[in-house]
Amino acid sequence: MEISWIQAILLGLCACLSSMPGMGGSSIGNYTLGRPLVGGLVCGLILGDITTGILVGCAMQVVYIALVTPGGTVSADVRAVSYIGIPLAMAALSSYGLDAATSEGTALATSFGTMVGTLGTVLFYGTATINLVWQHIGWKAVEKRQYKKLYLVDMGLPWISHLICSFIPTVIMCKLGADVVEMIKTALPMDGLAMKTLFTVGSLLPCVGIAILLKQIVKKMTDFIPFLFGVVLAASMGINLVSATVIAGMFAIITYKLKLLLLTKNSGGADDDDEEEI
Amino acid sequence: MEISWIQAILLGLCACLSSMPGMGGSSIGNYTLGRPLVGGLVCGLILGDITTGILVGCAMQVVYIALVTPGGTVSADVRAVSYIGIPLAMAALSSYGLDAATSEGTALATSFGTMVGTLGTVLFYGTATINLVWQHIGWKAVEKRQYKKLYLVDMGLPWISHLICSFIPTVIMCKLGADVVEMIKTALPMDGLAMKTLFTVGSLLPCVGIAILLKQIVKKMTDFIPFLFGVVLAASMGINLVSATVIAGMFAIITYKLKLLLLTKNSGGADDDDEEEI
Amino acid sequence: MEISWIQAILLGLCACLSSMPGMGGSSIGNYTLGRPLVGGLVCGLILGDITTGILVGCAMQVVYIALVTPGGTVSADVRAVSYIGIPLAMAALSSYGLDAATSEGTALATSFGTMVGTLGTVLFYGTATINLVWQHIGWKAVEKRQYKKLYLVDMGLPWISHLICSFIPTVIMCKLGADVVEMIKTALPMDGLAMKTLFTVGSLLPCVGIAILLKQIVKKMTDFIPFLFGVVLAASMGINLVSATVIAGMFAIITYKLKLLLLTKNSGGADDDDEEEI
Amino acid sequence: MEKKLSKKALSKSFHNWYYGHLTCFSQEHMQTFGYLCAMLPLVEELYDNEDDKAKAMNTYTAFFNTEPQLGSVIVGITAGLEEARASGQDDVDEETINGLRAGLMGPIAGIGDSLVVGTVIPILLGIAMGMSTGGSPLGAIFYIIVWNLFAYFGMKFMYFKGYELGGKAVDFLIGAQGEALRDAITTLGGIVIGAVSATWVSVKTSLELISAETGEAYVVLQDQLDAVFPGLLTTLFIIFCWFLMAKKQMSPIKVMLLLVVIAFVGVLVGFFDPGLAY
Amino acid sequence: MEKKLSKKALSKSFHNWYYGHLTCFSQEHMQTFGYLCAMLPLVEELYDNEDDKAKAMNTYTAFFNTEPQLGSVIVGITAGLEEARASGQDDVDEETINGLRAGLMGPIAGIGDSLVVGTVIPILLGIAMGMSTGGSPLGAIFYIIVWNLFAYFGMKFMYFKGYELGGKAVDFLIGAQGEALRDAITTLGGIVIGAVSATWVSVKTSLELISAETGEAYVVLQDQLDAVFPGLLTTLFIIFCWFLMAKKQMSPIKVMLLLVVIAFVGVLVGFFDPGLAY
Amino acid sequence: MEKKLSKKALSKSFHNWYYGHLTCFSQEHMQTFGYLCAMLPLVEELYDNEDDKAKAMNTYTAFFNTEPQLGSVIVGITAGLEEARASGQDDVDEETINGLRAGLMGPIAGIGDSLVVGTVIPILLGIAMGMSTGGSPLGAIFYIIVWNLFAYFGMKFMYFKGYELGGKAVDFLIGAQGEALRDAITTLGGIVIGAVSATWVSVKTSLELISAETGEAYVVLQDQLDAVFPGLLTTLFIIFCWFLMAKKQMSPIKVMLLLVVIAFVGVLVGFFDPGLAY
Ligand SMILES: OC[C@H]1O[C@H](O)[C@@H](O)[C@@H](O)[C@@H]1O
Ligand SMILES: OC[C@H]1O[C@H](O)[C@@H](O)[C@@H](O)[C@@H]1O
Ligand SMILES: OC[C@H]1O[C@H](O)[C@@H](O)[C@@H](O)[C@@H]1O
Repeated sequence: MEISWIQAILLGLCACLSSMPGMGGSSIGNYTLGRPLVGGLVCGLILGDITTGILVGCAMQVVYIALVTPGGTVSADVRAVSYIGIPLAMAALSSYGLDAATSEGTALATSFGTMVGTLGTVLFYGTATINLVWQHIGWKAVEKRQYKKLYLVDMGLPWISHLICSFIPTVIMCKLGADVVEMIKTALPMDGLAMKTLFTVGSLLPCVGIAILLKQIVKKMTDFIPFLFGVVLAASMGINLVSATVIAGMFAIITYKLKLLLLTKNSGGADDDDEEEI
Repeated sequence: MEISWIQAILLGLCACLSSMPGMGGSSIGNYTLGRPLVGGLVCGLILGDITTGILVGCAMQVVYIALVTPGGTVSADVRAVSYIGIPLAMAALSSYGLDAATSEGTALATSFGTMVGTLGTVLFYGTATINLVWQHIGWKAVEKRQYKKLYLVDMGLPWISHLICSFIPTVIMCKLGADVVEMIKTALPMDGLAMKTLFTVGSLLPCVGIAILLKQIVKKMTDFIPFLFGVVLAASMGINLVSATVIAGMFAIITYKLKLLLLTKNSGGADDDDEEEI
Repeated sequence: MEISWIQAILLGLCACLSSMPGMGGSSIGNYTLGRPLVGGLVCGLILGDITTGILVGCAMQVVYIALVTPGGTVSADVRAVSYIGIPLAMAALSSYGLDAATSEGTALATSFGTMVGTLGTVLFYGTATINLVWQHIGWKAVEKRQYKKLYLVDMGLPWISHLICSFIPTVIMCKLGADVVEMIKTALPMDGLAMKTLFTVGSLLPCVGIAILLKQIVKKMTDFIPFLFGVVLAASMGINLVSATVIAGMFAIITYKLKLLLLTKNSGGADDDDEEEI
Repeated sequence: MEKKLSKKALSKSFHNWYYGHLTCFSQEHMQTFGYLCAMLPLVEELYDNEDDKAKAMNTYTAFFNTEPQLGSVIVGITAGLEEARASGQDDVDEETINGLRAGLMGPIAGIGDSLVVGTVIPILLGIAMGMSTGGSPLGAIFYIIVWNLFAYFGMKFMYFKGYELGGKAVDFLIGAQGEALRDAITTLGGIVIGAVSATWVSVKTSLELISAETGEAYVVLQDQLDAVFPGLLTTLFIIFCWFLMAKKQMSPIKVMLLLVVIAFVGVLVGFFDPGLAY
Repeated sequence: MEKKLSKKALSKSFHNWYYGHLTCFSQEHMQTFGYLCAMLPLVEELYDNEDDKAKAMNTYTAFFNTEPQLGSVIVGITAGLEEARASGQDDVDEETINGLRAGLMGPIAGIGDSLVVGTVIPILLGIAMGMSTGGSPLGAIFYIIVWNLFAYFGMKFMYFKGYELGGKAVDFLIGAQGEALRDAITTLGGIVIGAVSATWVSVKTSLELISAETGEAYVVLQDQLDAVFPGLLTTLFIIFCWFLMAKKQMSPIKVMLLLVVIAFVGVLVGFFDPGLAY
Repeated sequence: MEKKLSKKALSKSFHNWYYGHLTCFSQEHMQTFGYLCAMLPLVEELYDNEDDKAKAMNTYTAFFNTEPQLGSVIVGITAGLEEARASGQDDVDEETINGLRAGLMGPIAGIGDSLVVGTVIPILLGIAMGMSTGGSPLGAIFYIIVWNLFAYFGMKFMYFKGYELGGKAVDFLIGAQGEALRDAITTLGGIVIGAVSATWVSVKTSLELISAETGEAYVVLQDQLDAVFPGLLTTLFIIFCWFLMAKKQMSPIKVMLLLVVIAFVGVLVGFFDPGLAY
């Protein structure tokens, strides 16, 4: 599969919009365009094969479904996952002759995505570092009370950072894509150690995302119990996420009341009303 | 199916006993004879086809399984459901040549029942209104200190209300039944819009009963969560009502303790004993 | 199946180690060697048929899986279950020509085990009573300040109690085993009343073990609800014990917080820290 | 001048209530006449003087309405209080008694309607319907027996418990514990009602998107909805009805008529289709 | 005159307890001799004077019994206190130590019996039995290893934790937190025991009502019971046993004999039938 | 001198935040420039004097970072406070405003990251992936629409709620109720994340012990592990990653590299095997 210049440019543009920090704003950019599922749709549209795009996007989405970036801790870069990883994976699939709907196809896609996504974090740090230059300009403007210039600093100049760290890398990788994939294909046979490892990594990496979230939630050992309870709900009882959320809601109410009681136990009165407000 | 005079009279009598307010007393009358499941058995006995009676009763019972009448808010009248609806449905089944055990049979029965049950609420208001006359007599008796007369007022005279609002309507409807059903049959073919609507209404109406109950329970938005939790228990986990009640018991204990703590948090002491009494 | 002297002696030794009170210490003895599952392995090793041993052991383990002996309340004696019951059951199986892996085999084993286990409680009381003699010697030693002698009293002399109450009964029963089993076989046909009763008893007896534990836990009627909840988890939802424990953990945390709040509600302050320590 | 009610008078009073609480119901006085009949035997026994009788009876002419089964406890309490008043206790007078009746009837109605009519009866009917599958009368008979035993002895217990405790019962019922109990029961009721609705109410859509090419359905809406949350449509309809009644103050009858309209339109556009034909 | 116990003496003390707590058990003195042996190495190291030794040893002649695994913590605490006493701390004397031993042994027995013997061991055995399905020794070996590691290191941890904290441990164990912890563990234990019983105990009836005409069973009682509440019969039998022991003060042995009678009668009337034959 | 912000200025401020909070992100100043741009329209409207403007803008040069969606509420609150300051309220000054911003940004980041990014987005994506099975774009479109409506209107609501309440919102957010809410959300988040991981992450071993004789697997490790706790391996890997990051302070990138090593070794020893071949 060959990716044309115009296609590569479109992908590069999406990369600029969807990264963290990105020019799309976090709601439309990072949390919409950046999600691999949406990325799959967009890549599918650009590359002219929506079905494969979505299938690959779904496969990668599983890996990054709980991707949080607390305080700029980025374990995988979605611009790279969605707009370098997905196109390359699509190229790889067509080159290996695999169907995206098969489990082999899914595994291949996942591995490509995670490889690219992890390496892509360097793009994130690059972008954030270049932004320091514009911020420097911003501080000057504040000093000189030229506040209108802040808009340029916040919303204009960062495009330059993205030209360097999102656009160009994406365009190059996508153009070289077919060759890269071809290289990989000859060097790494499907049943070889390297590929098996790559596939296994694909299934292990999501654990990191979940663990980052857990780090925020688990302060003491007993905090693991709600997490394990969630595992039981889904794995042992086989119920879906919305139902699990309802059950979680039962316990959230209890936790709320318990904590409120603990905090207000020496202050009388106002609590009956309090309860209403939740 | 023809309903004889004697059969119609027996059905009329049951209607008097089982309505709300009814001459059977609420335990034996409304909550036993009035329930469509029991009504199905009784109608089956009277009309000589217990199996069909029970099947029809079951179908209607599903609709009214959570029928509460808080403060005399009556959304469906059980005398009409059980002693007009069931006989007519049985007649309709035999006329349409449907088996009560099939899903078509069930749906037909349900629709008949709900139609009649909803219209029947007028009988409830009628009864309660006529009772005002006897109550007027009662107040006179109280004034004159003729207290013995109160028995007549409370337990005797209301039979007249029921003669008018339960007995006669039931007898007439049951006698006319076959004709009514025949009429419906020719006017409304099974796959016509009217019948489809009737059947759909049958499946929607139970929502009203549940919603009336919810109205009592839900005071603030979070009160929906126990309800949704119950839905999850039955729909996602597939457990039955007794098991669901046990689980509900776990949460009831917690709620009890939480509320008690909230209410007594500024009063020391006596609570350890309190706990025992539940 | 014939049990040789050397085999009987080894079984007798195990009985000494594994009883409550036993010479193995409670961790290694009673709670390891004494558990029928381990007993099955050991008897299998000694009698040369590990598979059958384990199968029989498993069957009996089910009966005594929740065997607690609070304050020396012994409802079944594990030395008898594991080192008389299992060998006899193995003999019986080979004599009846039953396979231990079939449900008939399991039931036979269970019945043998429970019969022997219940009768075996007399061995427990025997042992404990003989120990009084050594304890008498012990008190003398304490008086005379010959403290070293305490080791002899605590860890040496009780071997004599076990010679009498564990070793000899086990050896005799195991040697006579084949005859006893043969006797039973002719006297009690498989489909006779006696055998059916025996088998039924086998399935009923575990209830006693659970009930003993419940006695410790249930102080007021509402304490039954957690127990019933556990039944629902396993029976209605079909989840396994580890998952059930996780769910139980959710409720344990809530109970902990509730109780702590109840106990400290009139004492301010320190509780935020408290919470950490759990 | 200590007075004590005879067993006979109490029993007559209870049975008058058991049978007659709703027989002469009207929207105006509701259960007032039932209450008068229940108190009559007691008043006649306690007072010889006609004026005293009149004074006593006059107390119970005040409006009364509650859930009748659980409400027995109120009648029992007033029996105890009337006895105390007749014995000359100063602090029990008409105001006390009527304040108490007014204070209790609301909460008891709330608990009773959701606990007895909304929880116990649906569970019993649920079990019974299971037994009556296929048209067997077993379930109906089971319900008749179990419910009536429960109602009769439950009410009797409540009545005599109320009588024994007298004023003390009130402290419990409107004190912290009573309030906590009501909360607990509301939680339990909410969960069970959710389970009841997911078990017995079933709103389903028949909407499918059919592929023009293959003629096969590529979207079966009902399946999609169930994947999101099993029982979604049913739950939404219930909440919709709740919304209309609780937030828009619509009457149940109006809601039902609206459902008829919805059913009609739903059938027209193909959202609903009971799927029947001759 | 600060004294410090050597690692060696503590280790010997711990191992004496680890092995010898129940070896010389009698109904009269229970674990007293085990305790004496555990304290001996400490006393010998702490005191040179024979009178001091005697005084110290005398302290531990008081009756002692608890759950041995968890009870290690008590032995550890007294080790710490004995050290403090030998170092001349005034507030630690015979009364303190024995008060504490008496105060702790009950609660620790309660927790230990339900947590260790009633919860941990059944769960481990449950997993192990799963591994031993089909007669594999794997499960038994798993249990031997895991349980003994857990018991040995758990007890060691408890002992040395107790030693370190000394008196402070007591505050925790009988303070509010300890009580809350006991409550939490009781809840956890209750749930797990329920799950254990539903998983491993299975009382089933074979009663069927056979139709005279078709010769087919139209009521299979076991199925009916399971529809009401899965595991109903088992649960009822357990509660029945609990009732006999807890409410009727029957001994476990008597209960078992009663079960034999019930089994016999049950088999006779066809309620129970293990369904076996040659 | 009461001042009131115009709808237009507020709307511009909100949209500046909505879009620009992360566009010029750097690790040093994070969202500071976004915040400045959000405040600019307000400051320009409130103050005519250039010095006042400068003083106001200066306030917002302080470091700021939070979860952007939920964080809208903070921007809204400062809008309200700035208005108050401009209206001459004495108690609102630079310190108050920045104290508040500093106090809120941490908690709101914690809640937001786990609630919005860790819970809402995974659930929406989960549903969407279900809809996109087979490569249909439906799910992606669903996600785009639902998420963006939720984000846009949610942020708008938060912003204006914050503006309305102003200082009062702070009391709520850091008061007892806010803390209780955070606890409740953490519990909810923990459970849902557990469910997310069990649903979407799947670490599996391919290790099997093959019998030398029959050539058949007699131990399939994955099955054994699932029997112990469904999802055990996945859960262990997650906890392992958590441990490395939370307890060993490893960076996510290092953890991922370690996982690559583990995958490599795991594949070598046959623990992992994606099972692929051409
Ligand atoms: O943790 C708060 C916040 O920090 C940074 O601004 C980014 O990483 C956001 O994605 C994150 O929500
Ligand atoms: O709500 C309390 C009570 O009110 C009326 O008396 C009737 O509708 C009863 O069915 C109901 O229980
Ligand atoms: O109940 C505490 C304790 O008492 C005795 O020592 C024995 O029965 C032990 O098994 C038990 O743990």
